Amino acid sequence: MQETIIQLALAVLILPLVSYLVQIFAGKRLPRQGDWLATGFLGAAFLIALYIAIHFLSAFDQTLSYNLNFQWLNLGKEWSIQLGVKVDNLAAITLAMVTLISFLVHLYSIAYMHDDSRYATYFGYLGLFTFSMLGIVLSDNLFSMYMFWELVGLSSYLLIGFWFQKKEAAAASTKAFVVNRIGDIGMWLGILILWSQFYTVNLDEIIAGIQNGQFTLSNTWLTIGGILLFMGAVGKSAQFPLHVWLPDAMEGPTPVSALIHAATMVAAGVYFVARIFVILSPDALTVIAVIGGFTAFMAATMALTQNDIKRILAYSTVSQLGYMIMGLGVGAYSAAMFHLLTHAFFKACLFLGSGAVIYAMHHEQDIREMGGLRKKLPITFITYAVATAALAGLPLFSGFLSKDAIIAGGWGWASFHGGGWYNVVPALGLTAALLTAFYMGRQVFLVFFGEPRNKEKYDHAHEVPAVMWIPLVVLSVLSLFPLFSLNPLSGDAGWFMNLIPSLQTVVPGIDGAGKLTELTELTHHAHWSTVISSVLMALVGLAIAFFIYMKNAVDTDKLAQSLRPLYLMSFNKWYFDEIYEVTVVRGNIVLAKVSAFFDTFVIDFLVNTTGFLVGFFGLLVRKFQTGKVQSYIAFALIGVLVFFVLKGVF
Amino acid sequence: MEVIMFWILAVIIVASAIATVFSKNIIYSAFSLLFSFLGVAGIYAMLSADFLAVTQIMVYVGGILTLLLFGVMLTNRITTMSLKTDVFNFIPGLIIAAVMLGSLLYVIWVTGTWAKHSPAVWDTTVESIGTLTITQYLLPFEMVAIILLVAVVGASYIARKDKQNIKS
Amino acid sequence: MILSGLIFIPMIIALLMIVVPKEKTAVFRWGAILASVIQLALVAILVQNYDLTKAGINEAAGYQFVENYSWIKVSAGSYGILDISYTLGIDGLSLPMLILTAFVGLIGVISSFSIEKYIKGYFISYLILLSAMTGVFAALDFFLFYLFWEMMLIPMYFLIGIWGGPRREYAAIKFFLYTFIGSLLMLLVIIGLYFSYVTNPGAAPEDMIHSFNMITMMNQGNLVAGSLLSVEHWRHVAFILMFLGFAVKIPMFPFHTWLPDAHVEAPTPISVILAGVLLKMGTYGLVRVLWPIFPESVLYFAWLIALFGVINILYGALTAMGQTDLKKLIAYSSISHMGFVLLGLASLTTEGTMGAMVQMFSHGIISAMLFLVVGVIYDRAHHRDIDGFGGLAKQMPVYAGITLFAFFASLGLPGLSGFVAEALVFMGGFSQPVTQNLTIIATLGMLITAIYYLWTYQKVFTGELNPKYTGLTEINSRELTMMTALGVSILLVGIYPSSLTDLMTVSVNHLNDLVKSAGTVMVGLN
Amino acid sequence: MESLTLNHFLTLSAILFSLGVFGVMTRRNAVVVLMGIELMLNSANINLIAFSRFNGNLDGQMLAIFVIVLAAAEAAVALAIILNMYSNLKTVNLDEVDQLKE
Repeated sequence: MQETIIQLALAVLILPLVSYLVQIFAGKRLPRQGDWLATGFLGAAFLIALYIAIHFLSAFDQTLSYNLNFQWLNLGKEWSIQLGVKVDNLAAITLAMVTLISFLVHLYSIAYMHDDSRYATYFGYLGLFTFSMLGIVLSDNLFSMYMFWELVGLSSYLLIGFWFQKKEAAAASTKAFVVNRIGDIGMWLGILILWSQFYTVNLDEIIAGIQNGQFTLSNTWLTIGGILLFMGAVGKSAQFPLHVWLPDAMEGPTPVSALIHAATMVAAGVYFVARIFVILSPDALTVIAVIGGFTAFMAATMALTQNDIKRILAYSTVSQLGYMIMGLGVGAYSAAMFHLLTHAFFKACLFLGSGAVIYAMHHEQDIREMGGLRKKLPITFITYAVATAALAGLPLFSGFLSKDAIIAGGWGWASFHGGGWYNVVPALGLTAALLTAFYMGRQVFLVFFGEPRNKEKYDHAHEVPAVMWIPLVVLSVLSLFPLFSLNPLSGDAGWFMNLIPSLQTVVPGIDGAGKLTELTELTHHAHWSTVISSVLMALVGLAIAFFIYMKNAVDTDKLAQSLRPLYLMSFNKWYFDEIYEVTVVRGNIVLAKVSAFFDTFVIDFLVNTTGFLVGFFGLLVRKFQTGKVQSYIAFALIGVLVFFVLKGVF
Repeated sequence: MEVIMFWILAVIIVASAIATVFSKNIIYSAFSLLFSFLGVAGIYAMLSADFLAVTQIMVYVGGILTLLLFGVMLTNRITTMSLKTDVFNFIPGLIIAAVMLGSLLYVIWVTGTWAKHSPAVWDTTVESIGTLTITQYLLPFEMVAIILLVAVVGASYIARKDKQNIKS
Repeated sequence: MILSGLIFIPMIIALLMIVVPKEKTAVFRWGAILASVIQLALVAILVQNYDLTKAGINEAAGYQFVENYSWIKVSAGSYGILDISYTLGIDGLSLPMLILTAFVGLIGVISSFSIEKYIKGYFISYLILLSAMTGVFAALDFFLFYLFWEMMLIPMYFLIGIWGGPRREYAAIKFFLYTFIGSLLMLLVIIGLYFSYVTNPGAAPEDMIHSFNMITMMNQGNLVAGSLLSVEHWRHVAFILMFLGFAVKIPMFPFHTWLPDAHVEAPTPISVILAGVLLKMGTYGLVRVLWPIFPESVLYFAWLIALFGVINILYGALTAMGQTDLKKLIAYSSISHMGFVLLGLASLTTEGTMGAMVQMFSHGIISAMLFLVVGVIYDRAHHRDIDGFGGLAKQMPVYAGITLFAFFASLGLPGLSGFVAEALVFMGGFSQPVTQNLTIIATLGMLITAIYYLWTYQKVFTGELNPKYTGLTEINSRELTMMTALGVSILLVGIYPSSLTDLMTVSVNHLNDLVKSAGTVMVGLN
Repeated sequence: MESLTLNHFLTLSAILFSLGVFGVMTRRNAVVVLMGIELMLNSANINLIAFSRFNGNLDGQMLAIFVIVLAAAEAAVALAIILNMYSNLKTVNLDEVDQLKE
């Protein structure tokens, strides 16, 4: 069975790559530019992945995992670089999730991208992206994970900059890659720390090594290593302070946003942290929790005032990723993974839904220009509403189950550490839940309810074709609670939480099992209060949105005016772009200019001065060359005499 | 006798050399040089180098000096231009020559014992030189012969009147 | 005889070309192709028959395809016997360089088809250059090594000085003088080594055979007692001098300014050769000669070498970012990338050294590709100002894709050869306490490199198409062939690095062991 | 009066040489410069022959012969050069001739 599963997993991995190669080299010559081929490949990949997932689900064994290793590079030493794949429960489920969403996005793109001049290339890039993402999911080692990690960066670069004629798109793609690379450098350094200790990149071996106390450096180094590795996730999952690229990435085609910037690529960071979860020291976890909680809150505040339908979703994504990261930081491992899965479905649904709205409105993205669309786009509206409910964390939807578990885990973690300022983290999460409900409510009310604000565009709007709404329906169905847990108020009993249990740390000096038990106990304890408070928050948020945007109880302009500093802060995204522009970007340019200047006017000046001095000396010496025979004789004789004298002296 | 002979010759040589160097008239220089050469030939004879003494007279006096005189005649238009020529760079020349002399004399006197052998006395050296020329010194001899040939050809080539110059 | 053939076939063909009248341009072009193809075929034979288990480095028996003829052997009285031999041989360090030379050489010839001026002289110079480069990589006798080293300078001087851009004379002279001073420093040390090492230590001074053989010098038992280089601090001095000699070629900060000028002025194929092969000679010299001969100095100066490596990486990258000329930018990126070689070699670990070797090869093919890329646009637009383009991806999509590939290869994208090299260098550097902190700083280079390449791409290829360039033609099939060949090799090394590293593994390990063991033994020497 | 030693000859030769040097250095006319050179050659020959005698073999004399021969050749070539110079530059004054410059 092992071999079959591994081979199937490899097939899932390779199919998108084949799709990429075919599309890039032959796509234009195929009928319909090969969209059916790419979609078919992904459909096949999804079916295989589904088979693998069913295999794991039917086995229902928490420890079931299949491995395949091969030697990639042998330098004739006792160690070698071994790459390989590992399929376990988490990988199998993620595999199915990624291929499903990728397949749906392919399907959706057939209509959405239909008029694009680089239609074939687009599908190729989607294939490359899916390949890289699956590579991360399947890797059993840090090295190939890093390789695919960067490839994901490349494919997102290509896809964000797909409409390269737009200056903003090109700039956004560069920004995305560069910001990601900052994180990648941290991750790479983290890998180097582990490598220099264990001379292996295999995760299981590293974990075993740390468990056996073979990590010879102090635990501080383990913390540093953990934080460095986490930096990779900060970049890819758009956490504070490297979140700035994600909203800009919305310049890419909308289906791409759904695939990359909502469901999969950004989840890679979370997935990666989950993979290294057990070697993270408590201090590293605290850092992770704080960054996650802060990001969840910060991004939610940014989303409040945006007017671009996709940007709201983008900030919402950052916020939700913050939840997941926070969940991992507080030790709610399975809750975080659960949220990764549920979020992928409902956020993909939201993005594709927004794409449908944009498509129907002829590329209008400003929500102030919309309104009343529920009549024109009924299917889109229903699916969008379902996904919004899931995102806002209303009971009966999937998002509630996972978000609730994370916040409960946060309270449990805080009381495990003795309360105090630790409570801030789950409190931030809870506040973010309120804000989430508000901004999603605002968006839905402005887009789908009320009177159309732009009559002309409204009149031309019509329901999207089937290839576009089918994915929406599928994804919205996947946002309903029964698929994950029969108890609509708790995911604890659901299959996911049982199949992927929380893990205990292997960091030396900590009683992993004891800590886990205590955390679980405390989390369980916090469960009901969390359920009540978070439902309350969601309802309050929606209610405020309802009163402001449906009943017009408050004049929004006046409200913005009275809270101007706060409004501006939110609207300008906390001025992060400006701050980075002034410090990092300008600093970089200045540094570059300075070194270019230094090179030309200092180093090369010295070089040329040396040359000039030699030439000048030559000019001086040339004076001796009078052309007169007798002076030459004189010089020769003087030379002889000097020799004489020297010989006499010494 | 020998010593007196040496002094006489030395005085002749040095005096005529001084005359050669300092004389303003080229013709005087040339004739002083003649005496200088003859004196040197005398010194050769004293050093029992009879063959060389004869060669000195024949080559220098008969050949080189004549050549020099030709040079003087050919390069100075007697009718238009005085044969007088003056001295320049007097002070530097004097300094260099004086320092040179000083160093040479210093080296000679400091070293003292140059001689490895009591003065050899040969009746005649012609035979031995002849033998050496075609045995031990054959190769240099041949080379000198070639150099002479080259010099003859080269000199006549250099000194020939350029046709274009004549035209213009 | 294969190595001799490899070296002299281009030269023989060049000599034959002299008698061909200069109007027959096809003869020169296809003759050069012929020479290059023969070279490549001979290299293929070498690879085919290469024994992977032999190390070489300091063991004469470990070298393969050895040719050894006594060339000049003169007794110099009390100075012993002067022994110069014609010794060729290869090991794991030189084989990849020969592959690189033959491969990039062929690419250069194909690229040279666009040369229109004095075709006869151009190809003759080019082939002589090819011979000299091959000779450097195959020579085992220091005299011969130096001979080829200098022989390379002259055709290069003419190739830049005659076929170059507007400031070609300045660039050519700068290149010549710079590298010439470098080689003089090297010559100085070679002579010192010659006097200090003999093949029969212990013999009477007049019977001592002073050999120029490198392998003799790698064996510290061959030191003449009391000679200059048996004194430790003189050995350090000699090491520094020779290092500087090679550093000019690498080029190492602050001796790098000849490179941008030379690159900017040189015609495209010569840039390709310059970046692809010539720069590797500096670092090849380090591993071939300096590391095995002065192991203790290497250990002593390791941190300094690593420091300069890191300065190269960061300074080169930052300066590249500040450029507006596309070719200059790539020249500075070369400086940056050669820094990785220094860092890797300074780490003295298997990973680091292997990374450096892979980087040498990989930078050879990547920079060749980058310069070809620049050549393509320069041929069409006749300028290289980064800010003067815009939106070219629309006009030339295939070219844009190839450029992006080359850029990503150069910024170290996994799956391409640059990544393998950088990763290994970082792994090696990080695992050594001496170079650890420097390696951490060096990782910033990865970021800066990404920034300048992507900015450049953004400025040149994205946005609205500059209306000036609506008439540009897409990359032609000749250019595409070269790019494809290079691209495939970049991918091959990137995905399956063993194809390259297996050739070197034994030698690299042996080199490291030698430096470490000999170096620690030698430290006690006074 | 003491007998003649080698030093006598060497001193004579040194004086002659210095005079030759002086002549070469200071005279303006090329022909006279040539005469100075001849003086120097003669002084060298005196040395050679004197050494030859006080060394007891004929090597010095042989060398002197070659010097004389070469001096003849030299004089011939030098005069040819002077003639050429005269015909091209219309002067034999060396201070007016600086064609060697560059």
